[in-house]
Amino acid sequence: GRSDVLVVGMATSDIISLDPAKAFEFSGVGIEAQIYDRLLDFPEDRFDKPEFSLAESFNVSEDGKTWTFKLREDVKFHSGNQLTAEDVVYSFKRVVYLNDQPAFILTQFGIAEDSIRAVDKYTVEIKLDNKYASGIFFSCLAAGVASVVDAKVAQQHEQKTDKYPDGDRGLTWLSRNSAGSGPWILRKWEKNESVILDANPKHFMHPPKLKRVIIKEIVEATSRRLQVEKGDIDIAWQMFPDQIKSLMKNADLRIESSPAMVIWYLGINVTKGPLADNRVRTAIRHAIDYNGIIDSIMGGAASPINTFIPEGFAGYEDKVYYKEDLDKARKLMADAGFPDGFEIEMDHGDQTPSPELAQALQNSLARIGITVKLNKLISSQLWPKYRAQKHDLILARWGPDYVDPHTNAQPFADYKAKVLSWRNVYYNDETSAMIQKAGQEMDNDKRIAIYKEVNQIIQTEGPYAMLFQPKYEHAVRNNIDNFTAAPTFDLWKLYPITKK
Amino acid sequence: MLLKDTPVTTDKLLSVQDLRVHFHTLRGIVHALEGVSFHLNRQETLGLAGETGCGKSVTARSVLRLIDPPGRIVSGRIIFEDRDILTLDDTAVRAIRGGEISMIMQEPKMSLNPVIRVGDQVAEALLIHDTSLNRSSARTQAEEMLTQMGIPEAHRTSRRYPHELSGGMAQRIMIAMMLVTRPKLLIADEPTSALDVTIQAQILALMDKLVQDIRTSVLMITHDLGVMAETCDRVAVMYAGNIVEMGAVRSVLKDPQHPYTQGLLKTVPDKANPDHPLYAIKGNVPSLLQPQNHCRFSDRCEYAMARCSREIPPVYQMTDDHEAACFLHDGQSISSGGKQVDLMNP
Amino acid sequence: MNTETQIDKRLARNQRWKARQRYFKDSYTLWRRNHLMVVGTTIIILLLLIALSAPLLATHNPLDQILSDRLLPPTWEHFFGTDSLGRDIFSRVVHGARVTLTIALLVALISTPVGLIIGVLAGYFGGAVDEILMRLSDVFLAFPKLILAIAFAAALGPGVENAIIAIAVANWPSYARLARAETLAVRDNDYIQVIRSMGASNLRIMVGHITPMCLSSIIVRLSLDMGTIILTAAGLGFLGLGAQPPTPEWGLMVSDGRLYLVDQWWVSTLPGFAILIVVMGFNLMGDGIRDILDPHQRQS
Amino acid sequence: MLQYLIRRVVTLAITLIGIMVVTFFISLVIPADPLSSIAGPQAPQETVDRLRKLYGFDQPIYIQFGRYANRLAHGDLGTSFQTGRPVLEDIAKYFPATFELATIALFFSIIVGIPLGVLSAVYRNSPIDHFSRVLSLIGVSMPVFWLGLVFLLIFYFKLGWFPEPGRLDIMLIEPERLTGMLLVDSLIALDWEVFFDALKHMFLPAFVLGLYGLAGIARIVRSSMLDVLSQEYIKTARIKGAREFIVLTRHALRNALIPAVTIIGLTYGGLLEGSVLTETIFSWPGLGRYLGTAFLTLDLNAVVGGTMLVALTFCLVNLVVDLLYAFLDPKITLARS
Amino acid sequence: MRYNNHVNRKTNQSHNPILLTVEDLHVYFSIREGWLSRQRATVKAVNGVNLSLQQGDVFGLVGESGCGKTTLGRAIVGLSPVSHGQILLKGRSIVGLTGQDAHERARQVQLIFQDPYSSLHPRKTVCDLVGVGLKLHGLANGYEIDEQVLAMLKRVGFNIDHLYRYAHEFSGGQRQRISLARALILRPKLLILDEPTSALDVSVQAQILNLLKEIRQEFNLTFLFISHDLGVIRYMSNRIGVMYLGHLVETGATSDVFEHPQHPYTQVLLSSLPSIDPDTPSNRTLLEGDPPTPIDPPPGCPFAQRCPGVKPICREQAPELIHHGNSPDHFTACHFPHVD
Ligand SMILES: Nc1ncnc2c1ncn2[C@@H]1O[C@H](COP(=O)(O)OP(=O)(O)OP(=O)(O)O)[C@@H](O)[C@H]1O
Ligand SMILES: Nc1ncnc2c1ncn2[C@@H]1O[C@H](COP(=O)(O)OP(=O)(O)OP(=O)(O)O)[C@@H](O)[C@H]1O
Ligand SMILES: [Mg+2]
Ligand SMILES: [Mg+2]
Repeated sequence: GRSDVLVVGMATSDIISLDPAKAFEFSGVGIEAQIYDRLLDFPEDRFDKPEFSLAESFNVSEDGKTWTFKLREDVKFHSGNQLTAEDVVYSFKRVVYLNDQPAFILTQFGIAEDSIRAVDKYTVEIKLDNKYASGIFFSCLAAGVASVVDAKVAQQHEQKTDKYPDGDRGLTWLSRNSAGSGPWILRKWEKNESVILDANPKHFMHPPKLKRVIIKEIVEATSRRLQVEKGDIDIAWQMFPDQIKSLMKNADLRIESSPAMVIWYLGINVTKGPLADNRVRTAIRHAIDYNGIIDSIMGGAASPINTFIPEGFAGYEDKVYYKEDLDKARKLMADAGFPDGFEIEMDHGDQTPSPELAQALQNSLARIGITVKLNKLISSQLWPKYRAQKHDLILARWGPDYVDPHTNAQPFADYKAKVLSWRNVYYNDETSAMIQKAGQEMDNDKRIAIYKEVNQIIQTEGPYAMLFQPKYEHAVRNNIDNFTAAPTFDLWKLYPITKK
Repeated sequence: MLLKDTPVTTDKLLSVQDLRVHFHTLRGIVHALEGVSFHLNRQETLGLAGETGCGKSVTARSVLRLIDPPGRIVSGRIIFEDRDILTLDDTAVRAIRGGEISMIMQEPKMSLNPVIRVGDQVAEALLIHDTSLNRSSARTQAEEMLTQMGIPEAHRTSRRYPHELSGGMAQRIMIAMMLVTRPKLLIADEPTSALDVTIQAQILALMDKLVQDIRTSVLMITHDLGVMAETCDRVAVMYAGNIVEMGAVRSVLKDPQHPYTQGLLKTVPDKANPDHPLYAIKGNVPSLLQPQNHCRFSDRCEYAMARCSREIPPVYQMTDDHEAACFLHDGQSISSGGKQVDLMNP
Repeated sequence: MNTETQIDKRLARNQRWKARQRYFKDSYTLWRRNHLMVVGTTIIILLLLIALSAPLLATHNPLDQILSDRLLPPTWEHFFGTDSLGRDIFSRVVHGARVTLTIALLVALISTPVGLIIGVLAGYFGGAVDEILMRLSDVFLAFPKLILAIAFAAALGPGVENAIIAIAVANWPSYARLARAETLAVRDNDYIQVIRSMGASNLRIMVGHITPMCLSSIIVRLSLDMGTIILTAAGLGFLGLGAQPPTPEWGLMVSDGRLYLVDQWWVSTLPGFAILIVVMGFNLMGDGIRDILDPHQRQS
Repeated sequence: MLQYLIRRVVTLAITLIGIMVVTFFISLVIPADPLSSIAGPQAPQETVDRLRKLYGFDQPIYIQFGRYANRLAHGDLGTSFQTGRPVLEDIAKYFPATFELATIALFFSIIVGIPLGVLSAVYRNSPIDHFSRVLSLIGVSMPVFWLGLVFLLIFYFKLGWFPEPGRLDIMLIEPERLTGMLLVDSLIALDWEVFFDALKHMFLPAFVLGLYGLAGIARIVRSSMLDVLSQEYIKTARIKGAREFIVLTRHALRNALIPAVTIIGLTYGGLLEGSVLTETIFSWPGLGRYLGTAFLTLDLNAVVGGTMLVALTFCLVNLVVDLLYAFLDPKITLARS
Repeated sequence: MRYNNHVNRKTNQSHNPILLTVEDLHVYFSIREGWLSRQRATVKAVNGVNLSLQQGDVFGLVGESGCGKTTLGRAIVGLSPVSHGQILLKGRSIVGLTGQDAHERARQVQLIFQDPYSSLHPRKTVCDLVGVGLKLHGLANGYEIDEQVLAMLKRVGFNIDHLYRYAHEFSGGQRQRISLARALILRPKLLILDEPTSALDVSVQAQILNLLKEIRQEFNLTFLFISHDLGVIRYMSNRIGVMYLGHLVETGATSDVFEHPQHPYTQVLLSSLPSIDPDTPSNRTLLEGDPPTPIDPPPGCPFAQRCPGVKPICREQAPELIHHGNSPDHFTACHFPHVD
């Protein structure tokens, strides 16, 4: 019956694979996270620090390079197999071997195939190439890619493919099937249709309250909205701000929201003409109508942000560096020698709300004489251009790869990581060195302090104008209880949910 | 064994009185028929002659009440036996169509439905009018009819489609289809104009035989005066929406009383002397856009008088069976029967 | 030369003019009799007028964003309400007429000559030429049009100009088909044979005598296609490959507004109606042109 | 017949090769990088380079093309980036849904379009004619995504006459997959509940999609009907005394359908194409959406495979149309067409 | 005596020079046949025709529909493909000409089509239609064309009012006169008239025939006059040829053929003609069946299948067109000609 089935309407077309070693899209990781367990995991409502899950204790060597984890002994896979250290070893080696997109989350610590071994049936030892901040390392062990796969089942489905002539470690099969131990069992995934998860009542920690969850693919937000109001789905995932206003009038529903761990920013290529001058960059930062944009385009479902560490992460600061201040902006422009402004291009994506945001930014900058020409690009055009450092201005957003401030601090401030700082050609050796240092700082408080220091530099002279951090807002029918909105899909826990 | 030799009874089968048909076209109202009157006796063949556009086909279609928009029968009566076709309801008219009055058209191939086997088309005519008939016996009857039409291998031919047949063969099918219900009146609208002379001869002979067999009357429309001479008992000559002369075939062809008929006969090159120019009626057919208020032939007529372009000439009775609508006969008035004027050699 | 036949040029011009007048008068009568055609033409003429006088008609600057005035319903201040960026929809629809018209006309200007040339060549020469050209057009025809347009738009980069080229690329084969069919029908007609027997070259026959016969059916087809062209342009705009924001392109406006369909119906419905009406106008006009150009109609 | 079919198949093969070449080279000139899109905006450059190698994009173009052609020649359409599965499998999965939808939609356009066209022709220039022409025009003139949403709003949300978007109620269990077409599969399994539910779900999308074809069909039927009604053989039928209904159906319609059949074939191609947007609105897991996303992510293998399939279907439908044409029109010998 | 020899003899003795000679002309079309098949069949539309026209002749060509009259005429102006044989204009071959030669031929030979409705381009004014020859051959330009066209139009009975009208504004007879003007404007030597009046009414036909006669005198033309109307042929021509299924079966002076038809087909043809005199007794010979198609015709005499007096040899051997009887110029292709 419907009473023990939860139906969630969501746009899940980005799922490519449900294999932990491959999945790296929002929805893919989100679903995979429900099916598998990891050594460490975040609780359902706090995301600053992971807790034990499969592991029940750990040890770290003097030099901080060798980590030993003791596993629980009462965990069984969905197949009935006992979960042992061999499975953990197999799973980590698998990630390294397959070396697909999320692999870097583990390999960034120098984990190679021979750096992990089973000490005994329930003890795993991992050797890192360096000393790393434990906070970063633990967050990564709680990431989807570190999920533990049933080695026996995976080996049964080993096959040779073009890309992996030596065997794919079950990758092909696991893309659409599961071999996990998590609270949910994958029953069926039909791309563009639905994902069906059945409860695993024998889960060692979180046996679900419901029998089944159906995640139904509904691309159009309007269609999701109609269905949740009609009661054909229980949760309409991610409603747009303009929809929220009228959904709130519906007594059968409530809105659950959570800040998303996403930061919208304007990337500024510091080699492009006037943009090289930090006064111009600062003028831009002062010219933007932050509140107007948040109120109108985001419908209030966002908050201004002046740090690269989003709310919810350790190190987030509620500090305001920039406010809309046209006088200041104009003065800075004049100081920089552009009293009459200049012309510049802005690239942006084609999905809502990018075009609207871009237009609003265009409007904002026009007020200080900067004429912006907009280029709406599909993602396969936008990102290569960004990577090639060919943009002037780019409207983009950043989401964390794992749940630790480092995952943001490094791309924004360390050009050597060849991500955002590098793309905007902001080569600051000082911030780069500080980030490297933070990466190895075992003391969490000291580490966070470094990030804050770096942030100050980045905010004042860096190649970005931070725009806002959006909120996820979901429409939930009132007969659904124990729903806790999470900043990402994979942090969202399905097991506590109940239905009346 | 030609039609004109059959005994003429005076029992009227069809009588058309003062028929007017107008077409509402882009350029105005085409006054296609302006008071056409004639009658047709039982077992008689009446020829309707005239040039293109004079209204022959419209007359024929009116008899079956088949004038489609933008055409309209404005006035007149069409008495068939004792019914006025123009006042009957649709069902009654449909019963007459094909059952009591049939019509053969000029282009045999165009007149057969290209996607239905010809045998079925013939059988359909039977089925429409005899609901007690079943399909297969209708087919058998249709095939018998085809055999009667001198069609070799009637069974095989009946399973063919129109495009697989020659023009002559298609016209035979048409005739079979129209005569298979043994109608009382057959209207033949230029049945042989599209055919070669040798085929025309075949078809005319065939029609002759069948018409004799089933004792039907024929309204034969043609612009070929030779065909007319050979097949008709009486003829009516039309010009621009009027019947200008009507009478027994011999009397009209030998002794035409209307200048138009005379001219028409003289333009036929058959026997003309190649060393002289052909006789040609001057001018062109008048536009039918104006309603008729005078003799429509007057501006082409060699004998035109002043009143010809003012008044519509009435029909003057020359003999019992010869009448003409021309003021030249004024004085030899309708009732008197009067003496004839020799217009051929004025 | 006989002096009697010496032509007074003024008289000749006069006669030509009269002939043309007769032609137009007939056309006018045919036009007037066809009520839907009258409606269609009126719509298109209105569209033209609106496009020409857009700056005069528009009550606001179509690009001005007033973020505080977002999603206002239709009022006397904003006839069609405002969109998600607080722009006046009425003014955008009025200005959008220009964009739409430009796209439609330019596509027509590019794809019809190409289709016409290829189709006439294929139909006239037949044989290998026909085979090659028609296989080529088969390849393009077998592609779903929207997808082909997407491919080309993606290849050329986004923008109205490139969208126009892309749509033209996707469209020419159907005109080539039509022109070929028409050429085949006309090629063996007596009036072409006469010209040929008089020694006219192939080029002259094709250009001077066959093309005019193809033209009318192509014009008809084109006006019927206008709708698809406008909708394809809208689809491209929707995918980010057509007109770029903030260009007030109708298709773009419809797709931008679809998020607000339930609560702020006007945002996408009113530009949608603009598309509907214009496409219908073109269609009705196309049907009518067919009748007017048909010489048979004139005879009756 | 055999020879004719062989000729058609050869033509088809040439067309398909043409499509392959065109698609491949379009994908080359597109200033976009599919891998960059797969890797996502966040991945560092190394990841992109690694993927490039993994997918063989680091090879020179002619080698890429050679490999690609070679694979295609062996019936291997390659693997899709977006699903990570062989394109052939994907197609086998999504195509039946689209095929089912497009076929029903076509069926709908025919069922409604033909009578509408006939009525228009018979009552030419009357209010009925105007009404049916305007009505069918609305179908082609409205953007599909808009119309789809409005219909959902009215018929699903407000009136509740039809079920939510999707192919089947989420609680129902699909019958065993044989053809991939739910209606057919449920019939085979004699699962009436699924059958009727699937039918209900089919209605709105098929209607929206069908409106698109309807106008074209109604228009061509109208004009060819007008043509046929002025033919002599229609007069013949009337002269025979046939009832008007018989005249219109048996005598006129059969002839009028001959040109209409071609348009119906072309319409089918349009329906397959129109499915891209309809499927998005109605959460229809079909090829249209697959192809749509494939293009946006430049999933080359999927694009080529899907496009070729659409082209193939289109060609096959045209072949059927030609055969039907020959069947309807006794005059046609296929050798000529 | 075979016809070819006759041609030579005639050249020697006649004072009128030979304008056109057709020697053993074959025109074949290859068509696809049958359901779904690729098999080709050959239509032997003209199957070995010899004839010659002297300057000033009006040569009448009669025969049933489909016997190849039009094809023959079109072959002369280069519109039908010649498979075999020769066509000589003033002794020079005009088969397969291209470029300048074809241009030259076009000035000498003109064709008038049967259907007045399809032979005029519907989108052009009379002036353009008639002036096209001048333009093509660069004989005039600008208003010169209009003037010359007007002169010619006046000759065929129009005036300046008609100069800029479109074809659809004219009746059938008027259209044929426009066609005539178009043909005449290049001052050709030979005019091929393909059933110029068969679509017209008798009264209009009379006007056109008279006009043709006048024109012939005035422009010193030679006519190849194609018709199936024996009355018209008789009135117009001084020599006639009777065609049957791609063959010329009888040819001779008009009076000879009409009064002493030798070929059984000619006899049937003449007897089938209905007379407008109700007193003329009709003694028809009715033929059996339809004319056979020219698709892969059987050997032997083409008329054998329908001939009332057919003999075995007729089905095997095709008769040659040879001289029979007394009249010097009378040739018949029949094994058993009727010679009195
Ligand atoms: N459907 C129509 N629309 C307009 N006018 C028509 C129509 N049918 C006939 N007419 C007009 O009616 C007149 C008579 O036409 P009808 O067909 O009766 O002539 P006809 O004597 O049969 O000529 P033909 O020998 O060419 O068959 C013509 O002038 C024609 O213009
Ligand atoms: N282009 C062509 N392709 C195939 N067959 C042709 C072609 N042109 C003519 N024919 C055939 O050649 C034969 C002779 O045709 P032609 O037109 O010369 O006859 P005709 O004597 O002029 O007949 P009609 O009196 O009907 O005009 C016919 O059987 C015709 O079908
Ligand atoms: Mg008639
Ligand atoms: Mg001919």
